[in-house]
Amino acid sequence: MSTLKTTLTGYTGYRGREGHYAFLLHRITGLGTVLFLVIHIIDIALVYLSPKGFLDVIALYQTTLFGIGEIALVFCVFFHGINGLRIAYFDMLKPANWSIETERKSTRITLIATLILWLPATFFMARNILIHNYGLFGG
Amino acid sequence: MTQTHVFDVIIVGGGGAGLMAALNASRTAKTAVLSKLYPTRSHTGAAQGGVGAALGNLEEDHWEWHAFDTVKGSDYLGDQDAIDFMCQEAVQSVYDLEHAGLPFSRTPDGKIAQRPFGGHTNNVTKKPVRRAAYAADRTGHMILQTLYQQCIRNGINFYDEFQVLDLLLQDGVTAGVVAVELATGELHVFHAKAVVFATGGHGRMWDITSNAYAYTGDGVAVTLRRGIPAEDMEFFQFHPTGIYKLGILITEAVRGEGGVLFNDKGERFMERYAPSIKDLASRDVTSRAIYLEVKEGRGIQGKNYVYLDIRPETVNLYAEKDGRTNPDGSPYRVTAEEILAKIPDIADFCKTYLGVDPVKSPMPIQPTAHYAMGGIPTDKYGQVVVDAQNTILPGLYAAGECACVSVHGANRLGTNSLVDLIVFGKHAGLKAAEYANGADLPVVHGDPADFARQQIDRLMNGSGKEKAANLGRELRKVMSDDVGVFRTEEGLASAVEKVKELRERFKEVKVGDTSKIFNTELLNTWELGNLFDLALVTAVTALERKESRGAHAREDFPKRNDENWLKHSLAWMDGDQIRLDYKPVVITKYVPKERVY
Amino acid sequence: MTATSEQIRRVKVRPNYDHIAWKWMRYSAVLLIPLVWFHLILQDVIVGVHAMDLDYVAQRWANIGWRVYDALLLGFAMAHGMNGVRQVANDFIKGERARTIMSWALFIFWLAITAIGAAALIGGVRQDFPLN
Amino acid sequence: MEIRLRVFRFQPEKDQRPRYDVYTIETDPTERILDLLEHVRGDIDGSLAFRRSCAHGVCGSDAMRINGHNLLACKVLVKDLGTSEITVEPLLGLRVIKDLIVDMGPFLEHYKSVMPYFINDDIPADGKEFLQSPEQRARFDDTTKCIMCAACTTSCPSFWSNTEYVGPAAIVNAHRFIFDSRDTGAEKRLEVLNEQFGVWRCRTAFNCTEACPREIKITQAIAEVKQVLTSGKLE
Repeated sequence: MSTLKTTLTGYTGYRGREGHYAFLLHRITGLGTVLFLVIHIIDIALVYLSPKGFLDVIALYQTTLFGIGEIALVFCVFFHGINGLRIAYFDMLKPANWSIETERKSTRITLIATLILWLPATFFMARNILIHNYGLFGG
Repeated sequence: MTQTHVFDVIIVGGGGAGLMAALNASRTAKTAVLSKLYPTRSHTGAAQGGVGAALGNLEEDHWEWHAFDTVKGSDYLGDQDAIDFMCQEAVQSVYDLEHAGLPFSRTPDGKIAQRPFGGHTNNVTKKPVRRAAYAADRTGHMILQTLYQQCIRNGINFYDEFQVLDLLLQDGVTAGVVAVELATGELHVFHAKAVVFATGGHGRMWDITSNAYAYTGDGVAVTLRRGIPAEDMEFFQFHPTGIYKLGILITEAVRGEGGVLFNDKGERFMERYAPSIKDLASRDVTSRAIYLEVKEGRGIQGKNYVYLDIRPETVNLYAEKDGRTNPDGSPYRVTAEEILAKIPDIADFCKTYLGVDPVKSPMPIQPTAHYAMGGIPTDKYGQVVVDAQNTILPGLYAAGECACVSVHGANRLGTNSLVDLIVFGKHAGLKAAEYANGADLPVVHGDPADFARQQIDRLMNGSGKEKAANLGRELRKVMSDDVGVFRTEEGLASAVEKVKELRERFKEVKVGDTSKIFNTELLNTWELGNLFDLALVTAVTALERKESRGAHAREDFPKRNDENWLKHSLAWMDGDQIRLDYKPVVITKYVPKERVY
Repeated sequence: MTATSEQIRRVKVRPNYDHIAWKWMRYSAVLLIPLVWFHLILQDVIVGVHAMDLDYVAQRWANIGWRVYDALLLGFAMAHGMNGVRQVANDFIKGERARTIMSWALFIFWLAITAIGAAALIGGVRQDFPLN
Repeated sequence: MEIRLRVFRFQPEKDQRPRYDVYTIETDPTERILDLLEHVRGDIDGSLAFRRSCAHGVCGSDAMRINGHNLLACKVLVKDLGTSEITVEPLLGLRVIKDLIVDMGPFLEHYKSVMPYFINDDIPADGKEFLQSPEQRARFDDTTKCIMCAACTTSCPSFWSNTEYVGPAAIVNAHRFIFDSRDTGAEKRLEVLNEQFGVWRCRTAFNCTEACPREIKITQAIAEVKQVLTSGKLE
């Protein structure tokens, strides 16, 4: 499929500016979130369908690998949300403010805001992993 | 395989004149447009300043004033019947364009805005008049886009990226054209009752030029090879303000808005050359003034350029000195924002190519090859005439820069190129359709594509001893050195010899690319051949004309000579030989007198 | 044809599914952002996955407020997400037929997952399971 | 300065797949990329095919990918790129016919689909111009600048993955008429742009606006069309 090749060449090879990478990140974080969402609905449903299965899944979630995945998930949700607000604000409410400068600036602000929310969250989640999985901090 | 098509009217060229002709011809005749570029890429799109028409939207104006200015601008070589026709028709043509959607800039009361332009005056007060209807500094772009849009609306047949190589004539009657489709390299024969050439100019034979790469005089060269003369080829306009070294045009509108020319000493030197109209003198006068300043060592830092200054402080200072006023009588003053709003594209060119912000520093400029006054001889309906008696060649039409009506005479006024193409494009299209509807399709004897094929074969099978790119460079050098703003007997004579020699060497060129699909090397080489032919005609006619008139300035004959030279030249090409003849200028009510600005 | 007065011109265009979907993504996002963020901060950061067990879920769902909260999450997040997937897939799938099949497949998938989630929300933690 | 010019080459009559040719060229930092290509074609390899005409950014012939993003070869100087390694490739998303020449057909079809022409046959009774205030004229000034070079459309991720998307250039040209107070065809154009391959495919990646050599605020123009479709009001 040549358009698939074109698309991937464009996604990865085109030297866009902030907006290009914001678009890609929005897509990736969105798909990541929805993938987790589907799994999450099923795992929670296990409390009704198969409580034993639920406990197995929780045990799996408590491993370090899934812990890192969880940290990534939190990033996805924060970025996707803030970037979505950014797009909706300009696209729906203030098209006239949408210049190259505001695009670049607003994308950077989005990333910074995401980090401001995500880094403290990461700290607590990483701390939880270290306490429970590695017995650190007197765990 | 040669494909064959049949139409009533074929338009060669998709620029302003071609599309205008197509729109008008297609109303009653089966019409197709052949263009070597996508039509929106034609050079009409580069025209900046405006289209002259005596609408009188901002102050009193009359088409008769426009006509007189044009006659005077032409140094009395323009045919006055055609000029009257053009200036009268211009008004309706501008309204037609507006009705077709052209987004003109507007006056506060919603009418089409107009600005002053070089050589356009109030005939009573002799002051510049606001006559150029404009759309920011991209009037040509808007005209081209608007016409193309309307062509789409009307479902006109386009053959994009088809290069016309030959004109078919059968027993002295137009029978069609032969073209090569660039995407396949195949030849196509287009049988038609009427053909309109609208192929533009040939400014690519000079080094410093405002012209597009595509401007290689294809239409004039094709018709010359078919025995049709070229008229007034010695007259080629050098625009005074091209970006230094690149030649990219800086519109006259910059001076219309108050821009001033300065030499190295900081003098406003145009005061010496055109005391009353100063920086807005016509183009030939201004170009020569710059040339002379440079020659006398007053170019910036002794180099071959001067400054064009549109900084608001400069504009306001000289507007005050000149006592320039707004239409309401208040003193004329500008701000940097107002300037940038009126010339956004120019500001962009300066920043891109010179790293100069025109409202903060002056722009380095030099004269640049700009516009062919000469071309395929026609009457005011675009009908091609083939001798001094104005005998019409049935079915053949020309309009726009490739045609010589002649309304521009020895020097074209700013804005009149766009006026020319909307008026004569329209009438050529109408006349062509009218003719086609009353004519039979001529039967062509023999292989119609034969001559076109020969031309290609010659380029593909040369000895390869010469490289086309080198010959092109040599041509541009000799034309710039000896057939430029100022000319001498000696220089022109040597230019004629040199061009002849280059044409001989051109026969040794071989196109390296053997492919058929988009063989752009073949195309460029063929185009270069056209430039050689037209360069020879230009040099020979310039050598013969022993006077100075308009754009043709001879150092050895500095005066205009109406007694011997108030006549159009006609040149036929027969191999290396150029045969000349002359025909009288049509003079109606404006008696030639000395031209003072 | 004087058009100098500043009247507002109105236009009427037939509604279009992609337009509705476009609006849906934005309106639902406004609701989703507080819902999801709070949910995420509470469950993943404050409570943490290590404190998660059947008891916790049972306690939480004992409060009807939390059940409504989670029902909103389920409804809006899944619909928002599935439409997002549809838009991405639309970018890559050629042909009207293939797109129709894809849309229906996603719709059925959405119904199935939402139904599973809804079943759990209504049924709650199964009490017949020995907790210890 | 000496630069290494890597050029995408594809000669359909000879090549099965594309290749890159490298030319080492001694040049001035103020030369245009177009000048380099002209030099290659004129003096090194005549078979290199690319389009060009005006050479100063108003005709739109020579849009191409230069060092990974869409530019007009005549509007970018060597020094602007800030490197001596220059890679030139054809526009992405349109079929490559030969070397740097792509098939503009689909692009023009999209352009034509939005009725990119003035519609109002109700000519003023006095035969003169339709009146339009400077403010009304300014409303659509930005989108009149389009030169149809395709730099925007071929930089758009939505267009790469599905060329049925009408694309930024077509929307820009529709915008130019939708917001023209003299025009009467807005609804018909909005009808087209409201379809599944219309404006809703715009994901605001901004590549179009960044790529436009005429500095048209394309994403803004698209958003304005979306706004009209949502509110039903043309200001």
